[in-house]
Amino acid sequence: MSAGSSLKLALAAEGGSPEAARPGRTRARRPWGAMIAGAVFLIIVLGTVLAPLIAPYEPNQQNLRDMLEPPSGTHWFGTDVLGYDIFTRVLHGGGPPLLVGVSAVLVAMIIGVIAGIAAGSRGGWLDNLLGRIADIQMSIPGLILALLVLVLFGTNLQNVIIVIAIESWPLHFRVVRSHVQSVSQHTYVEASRLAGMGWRRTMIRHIAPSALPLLAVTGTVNFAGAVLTEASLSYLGMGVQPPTADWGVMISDGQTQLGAAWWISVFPGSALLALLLSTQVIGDYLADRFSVASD
Amino acid sequence: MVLQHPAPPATAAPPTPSPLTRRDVLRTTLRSPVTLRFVVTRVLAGIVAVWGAVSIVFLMIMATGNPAQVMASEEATQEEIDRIARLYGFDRPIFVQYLLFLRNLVTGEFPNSLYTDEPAFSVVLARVPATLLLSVTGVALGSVVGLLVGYWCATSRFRLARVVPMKLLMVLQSTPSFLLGLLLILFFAVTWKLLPTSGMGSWKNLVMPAVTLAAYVAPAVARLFRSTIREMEVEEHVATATAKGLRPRTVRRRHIAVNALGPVIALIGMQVGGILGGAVITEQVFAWPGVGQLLVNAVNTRDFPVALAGVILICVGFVVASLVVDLVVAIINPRSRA
Amino acid sequence: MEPLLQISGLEIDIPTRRGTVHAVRGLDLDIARGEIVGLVGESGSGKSMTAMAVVGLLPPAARITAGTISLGGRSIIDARHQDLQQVRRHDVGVVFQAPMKALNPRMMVGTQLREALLRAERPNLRAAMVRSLELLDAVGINRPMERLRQYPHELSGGLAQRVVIALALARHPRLLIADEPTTALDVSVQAQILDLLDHLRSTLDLAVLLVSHDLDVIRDRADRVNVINLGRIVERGPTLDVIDRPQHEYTQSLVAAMPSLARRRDLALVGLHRPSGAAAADGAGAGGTGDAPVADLDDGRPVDTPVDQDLVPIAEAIDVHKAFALPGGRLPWRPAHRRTAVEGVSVSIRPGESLGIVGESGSGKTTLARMLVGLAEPDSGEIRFDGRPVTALDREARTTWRRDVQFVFQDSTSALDPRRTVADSIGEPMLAAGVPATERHRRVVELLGEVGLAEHFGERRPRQLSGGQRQRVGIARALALDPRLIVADEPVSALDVSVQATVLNLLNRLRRRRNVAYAIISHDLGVISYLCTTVVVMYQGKVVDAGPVEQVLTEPSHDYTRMLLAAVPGARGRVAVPEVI
Amino acid sequence: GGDSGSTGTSGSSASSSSGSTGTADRDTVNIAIDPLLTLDPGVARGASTDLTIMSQIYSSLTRFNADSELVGDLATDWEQTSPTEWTFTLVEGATFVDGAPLDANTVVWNMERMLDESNALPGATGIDKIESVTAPDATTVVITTSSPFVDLPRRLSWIYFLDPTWAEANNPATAANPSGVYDLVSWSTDGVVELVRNENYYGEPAPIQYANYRVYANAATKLAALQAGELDAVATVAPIDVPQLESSGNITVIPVVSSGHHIIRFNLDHEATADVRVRQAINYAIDKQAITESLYQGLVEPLSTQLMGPGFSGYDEDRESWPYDPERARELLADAGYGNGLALEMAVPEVSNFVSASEASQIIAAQLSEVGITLKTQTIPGNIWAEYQRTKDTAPDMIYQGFGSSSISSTELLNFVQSAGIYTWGQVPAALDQAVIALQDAPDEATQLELIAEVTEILYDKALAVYLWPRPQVNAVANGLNWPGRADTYIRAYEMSWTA
Ligand SMILES: Nc1ncnc2c1ncn2[C@@H]1O[C@H](COP(=O)(O)OP(=O)(O)OP(=O)(O)O)[C@@H](O)[C@H]1O
Ligand SMILES: Nc1ncnc2c1ncn2[C@@H]1O[C@H](COP(=O)(O)OP(=O)(O)OP(=O)(O)O)[C@@H](O)[C@H]1O
Ligand SMILES: [Mg+2]
Ligand SMILES: [Mg+2]
Repeated sequence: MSAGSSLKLALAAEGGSPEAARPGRTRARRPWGAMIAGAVFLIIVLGTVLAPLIAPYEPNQQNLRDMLEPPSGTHWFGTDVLGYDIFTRVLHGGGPPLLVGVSAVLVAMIIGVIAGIAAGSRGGWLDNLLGRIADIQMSIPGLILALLVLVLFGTNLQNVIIVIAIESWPLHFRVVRSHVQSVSQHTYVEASRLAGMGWRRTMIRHIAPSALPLLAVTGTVNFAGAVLTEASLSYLGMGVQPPTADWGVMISDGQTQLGAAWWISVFPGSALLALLLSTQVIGDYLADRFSVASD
Repeated sequence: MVLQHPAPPATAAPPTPSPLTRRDVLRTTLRSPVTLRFVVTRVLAGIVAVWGAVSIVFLMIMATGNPAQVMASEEATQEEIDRIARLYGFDRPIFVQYLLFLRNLVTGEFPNSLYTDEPAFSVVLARVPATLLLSVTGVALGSVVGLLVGYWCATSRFRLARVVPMKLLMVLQSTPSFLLGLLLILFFAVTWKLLPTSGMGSWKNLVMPAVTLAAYVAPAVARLFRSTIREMEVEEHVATATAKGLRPRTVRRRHIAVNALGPVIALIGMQVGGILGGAVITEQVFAWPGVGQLLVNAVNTRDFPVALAGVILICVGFVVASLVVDLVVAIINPRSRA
Repeated sequence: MEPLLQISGLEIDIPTRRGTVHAVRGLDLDIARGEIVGLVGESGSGKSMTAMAVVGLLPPAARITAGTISLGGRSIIDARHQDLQQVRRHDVGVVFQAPMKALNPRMMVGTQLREALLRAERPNLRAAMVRSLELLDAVGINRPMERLRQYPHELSGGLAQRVVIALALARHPRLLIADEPTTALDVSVQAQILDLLDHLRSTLDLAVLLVSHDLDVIRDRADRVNVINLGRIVERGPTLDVIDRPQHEYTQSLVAAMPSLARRRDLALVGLHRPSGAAAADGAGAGGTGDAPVADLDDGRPVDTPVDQDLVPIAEAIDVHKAFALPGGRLPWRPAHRRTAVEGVSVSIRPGESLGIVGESGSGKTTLARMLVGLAEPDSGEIRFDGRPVTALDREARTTWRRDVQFVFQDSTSALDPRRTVADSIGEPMLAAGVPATERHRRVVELLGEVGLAEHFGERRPRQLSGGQRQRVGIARALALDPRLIVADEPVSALDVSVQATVLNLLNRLRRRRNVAYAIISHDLGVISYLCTTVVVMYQGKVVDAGPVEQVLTEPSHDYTRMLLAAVPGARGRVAVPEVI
Repeated sequence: GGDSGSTGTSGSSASSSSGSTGTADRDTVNIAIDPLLTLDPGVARGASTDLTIMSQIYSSLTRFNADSELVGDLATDWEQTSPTEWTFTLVEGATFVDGAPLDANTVVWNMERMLDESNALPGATGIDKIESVTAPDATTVVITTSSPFVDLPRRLSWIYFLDPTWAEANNPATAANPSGVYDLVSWSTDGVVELVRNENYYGEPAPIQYANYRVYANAATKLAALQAGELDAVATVAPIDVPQLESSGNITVIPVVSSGHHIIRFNLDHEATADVRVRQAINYAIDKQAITESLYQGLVEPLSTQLMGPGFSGYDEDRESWPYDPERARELLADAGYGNGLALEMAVPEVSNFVSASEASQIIAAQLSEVGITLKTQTIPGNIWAEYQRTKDTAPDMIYQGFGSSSISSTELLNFVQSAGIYTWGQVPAALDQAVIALQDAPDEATQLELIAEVTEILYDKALAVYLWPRPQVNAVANGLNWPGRADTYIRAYEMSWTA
């Protein structure tokens, strides 16, 4: 399924007014969910960064005598068909998803936000042009595009990042554009214009801040989509190349063994799940935090 | 100060309404959500999108490799490859090929599949029912579940009931679809033998792929719906509706939930568009012969007529989906009408 | 007689991050059948909270900590959901304060009305429509058929307010709670609405809780009046007794601050004299009203220096037209009809001049003002600044134009960025003009003081202000750059009379001292006569009457103007109110 | 074109539908197959996909039986009547299912269609030495070639015949008028291909009446379907999955010795791999035994140093496999000037036939790193990989490749090993080129054998390839299905039967 198209969920800002006050039914609770999620996220990031130090084995150390060992004291998460230690590789395997997720989202957001602001505030031909480009982008099935780009330019992490960023900028573009448009109709933006603010400063002062909650959501949705797309590409043999440890590759490596040596897929799968779940909880929390109702 | 055109006040029209005709009743109850301009600009934008997507895919397919090379048998010599290339015109500059392709597109002489010599569109159209069946079922299931859970989580009075279903859905969303699909197969088909593992046939074959797609649609729908409902709840018109004496349930449904549907519909529309061509992995895992797989194979074998016909159909599907979405959003949010 | 509504000892607290706001503290109030009871008081004094408490629609954060509310003998406070709903359905109609936001933006007016009707009254679509048309007609809406199929955002402020009133009356309630029901209405429509209430009161025994800051309205319509201050009733009694012979210090200052057509120009408005110790009662800086005592009161003499007719006007509109597309025809491809909002209007404002713009709701006043300041472009005609067409201004002249002409928005709430502090908003024009930070800060404090707000308000955000306070922030922002012309759209509509006096005095003083010119839109002829030298009367997009304020207001040349004058509250009984126009 | 009836995405409900357990229905066999491309014999490629279907619905002059012996199909007999002429005698009374005759004229028409350059049929590759095909009478076909063509009968084993009159009116790519052991019910490139026994077949009838080929793009699903009883036969499962399948109890696993080989081919145009010492070092550095024993569960043995397997002419039983000697590898590398390390790239296909190739190449990479070579492997989809190995400027240093000949012909097999060939060997030794070209025109078998031995020796001497192991061919079938399996990749339903 198109993890790629999950990027396309235009959380369409139309309609939802970001400055609507939230009901005060929950008042100043401690955000336990977000705190736990933050801790999980931190553990994953730290685990990945410190993997060379804390992993019990080398990630690419094969042991053909210890193939398909179930989880045990020596191999906490068992071993796979090459005798790789799954625990070690789960620690290392977060690298590509995190790298792809963070960089692709950054690139996509930069493109999407700039284009969205330009289109939403300038309107006219620029809006039309950017809008059509985004349409074109969105109507090319994501995996097809990935297939073509990766064949054309080679299968490496950098190209995977570029492909995912290209695929996901319309998400931010659409959300930011319609947000800018709807906020621009607000009288306080007119007031700012009358006060003599240039459009760029008006943008920074009045529109950008109110877009933060939306971007917190689109950013995390995009992150989840990017990570899943990375895994899907690995699954289709177009992502990270073995023997580099990568959760997506590990999951698909173990797929035929799911009924027997389940640990090959299930542990990296759980790690992926924990990462995505925690970022989404954090995203929801940030969206609440940035919204005007929170002060 | 200057003053011009002083006019007498118009004599007020008699306010008493004349007897209402059926037409009056209809006129005041129904109102077209869009103008012609809106529809025309949308259709034009759709055509541009299709053209752009097709051009990009065409140029990229041609740039990624000579189709003749893939068409030739494994044992073919270079001369044979060149001969195939000449026959199909693959030896010409890529831009010339592009212009020829565009001309053929406009004149309706769309090239046939390189392998089966069938009209490319009929190759793709043969798959459309399968794809529609799967994506519509999946998206419908996902949307319904997502809407129900979103509504439930936004309105339930119990904290656990608000949190637990949402978190469960988010777990689903965070599982790669191939893992989810395989786990479903493992349990429901292999272990419990309740459903067939794969392929197309009876409704039983549809269950697992549709659930896999739905698992991807539902969480996003639920989250968005929940948060828009929460934002809508505090709008002042809700107080008006309550003050009218409407039942709380009516208020929640008609004045909160329906108003909050706009962005959700937009989201669902996007997903239909994305899934039409993007359900490749689900199709692969469940051996479902849909457009997505066909397209990936066509790209891999450089069967560019089929690949392009697929892209065109998916684009059209996407454009139609977003048109429908815009219409629905225009109904829900009259201010967005152009 | 057993009172229909009885409130006793009501206390409402709103906990916030910075402490609890005691919105209502021990309020007693009762209304009998068929009685109109006024509730007047300063902005932020707890009027809306009281009203909402009666229908159980307080904001989620608000808590009723003490007191009882009983309606027709039934207690509201601990009523079950179903009972409360029955009360809302059968007994009470509510008119909310913000009419534009009170309508569901997704539904046509007709649908919302139909929904409000009793089931028995809408056996079918047609019957529902007939009844809806009756209701719209009753609240004085022209072309009701057209309105039925419009969406709320296509209505002007006044129209929306009348639709909300129609909704409230749809179920024949026994009690109507009307929170500022006529703020957005011009006097003639206001009169019509109030007449309608009077009529319903006498024929159907409707009881009305009329919340208003307009003492004239109260004086004309209410049988009894309650004066509320800082969440407490400070004076109550038969209307005429209270208003003509106020006992309580606060009431006295309220009455003195009224800009009334009857008393126009003769005397300076008197600023609010606060009851001593009132500020302390608000609970240390925890919200509350917190107005600074008005220090610098004007001597109050309006300026009457004649305006030099040879001066080049600062701003000028020459034969401007503006039309909006109406909802399209039945079919999407039918061209949309257009409604003309402004039709061939010419006005000019010279230095030192103060132009009043009055007119029916929906007559194009706001549209004209927006064109004057460049927020909208005329379809035809020309807007000039210092004698030059604005379309021909170069970059520099444009900057000057922006600096010299400032605008006060009709809707002060949405004119402030909810994320920015008050000081930020007021300082924005100065920031744009490159005023250094320290100077800016000094000036913001100064401006806050001038509109009667204490310095600490600078740190608040719009949501933490009452309607009147927001309006004053908007005015302060317009004053920030010492403009030559201020175009103000209903600048004091949300202000209670005492604060209104402060602001009006400030504007007058500026005009006298710095020769600032004004274009003021107001439906309050008292305000116009107090502040303006000339006045234009708009009717259906055209100017129908114009001239020096004395002349137009005393010898109106046009029927509409005459009618307007006749409908001014406080003038009741002097002129018969004509039929609906 | 576009004949209806034969294409379709939906499985027909007439035959056993998925979900039924295979053992219950002894009239039907459900077989897994890779995605198909076409029904046109002239376009078809790949014995494991298109040709599998075609070999059952169409007739050819000759075919290889389950024991890899060349037997007659439409031809009952054939002989080389002169060095450049072959005469085939056909069965009498063969027809297509619609009743049209299948005789010598049909064969002539089909051969001419194949050879017509303007049709550019990829299937014509390998028989282009044919000069003319004539039909002196209805059961005799005479084929003349431009030069001696000893392998002709073998090569004709995958030339299938259409009905000329039917082909005029229909698109042979999407529909069929069969004449073979099975008739075609429905067809789809990635759905289901349904076959039913052709009752009018001139040869031995198929034991099982219905054969459904189900397309699977995903290995895990395929295995799950087998375990769930929806499939009766899966060719080529990964040896590593064998214990898991065997443990389920209702599946039999059948290892077969395949005729195809897995090798690693060097690109001689690249600097490092152009050095024979580097190539030899790599050969020494790979411990094939360790891999076959672990990853392949001992189901295959390392190859001896020749490209042909048993059954091919010129196969030499005495050749041994290349010894594992990392010490020697290090010496050779140091000798070649790569004592401090060497970085190379290898392309590995992601194709169902290449079971565990990705894993094997990771082990190889690890083994090479022991001697100082950093091997970067790229596992890529089969089609892209196929392009890589033909496109000279993008080809990597090494390519993981399968080597085989569906006509079990050493001539055909070794023809790939030349500088002018389409595979990116780069500039091979001139002697090799000469021998390979001479082999193509060898007038008799003796000359053939001589040349084959020469080629084999040069290949070994110059270490032009790493001889890994035979293509691991492990078939899994439902208990009760008899299927000996084949050395090549055809998956023919008519070679299967249910035990009573
Ligand atoms: N949501 C809220 N959070 C905190 N304080 C609030 C909130 N709503 C109202 N208040 C405060 O409660 C007090 C009473 O408010 P209320 O709306 O009843 O005033 P009002 O008399 O209706 O004023 P106005 O004439 O401006 O409508 C004010 O001081 C106001 O600041
Ligand atoms: N954006 C718009 N779209 C359609 N019609 C509009 C729009 N803005 C204003 N109108 C219409 O133009 C007319 C004049 O509106 P305007 O806001 O100028 O009235 P106004 O005199 O300011 O009334 P009020 O006193 O109620 O504020 C009204 O009939 C209104 O419905
Ligand atoms: Mg209020
Ligand atoms: Mg207005």
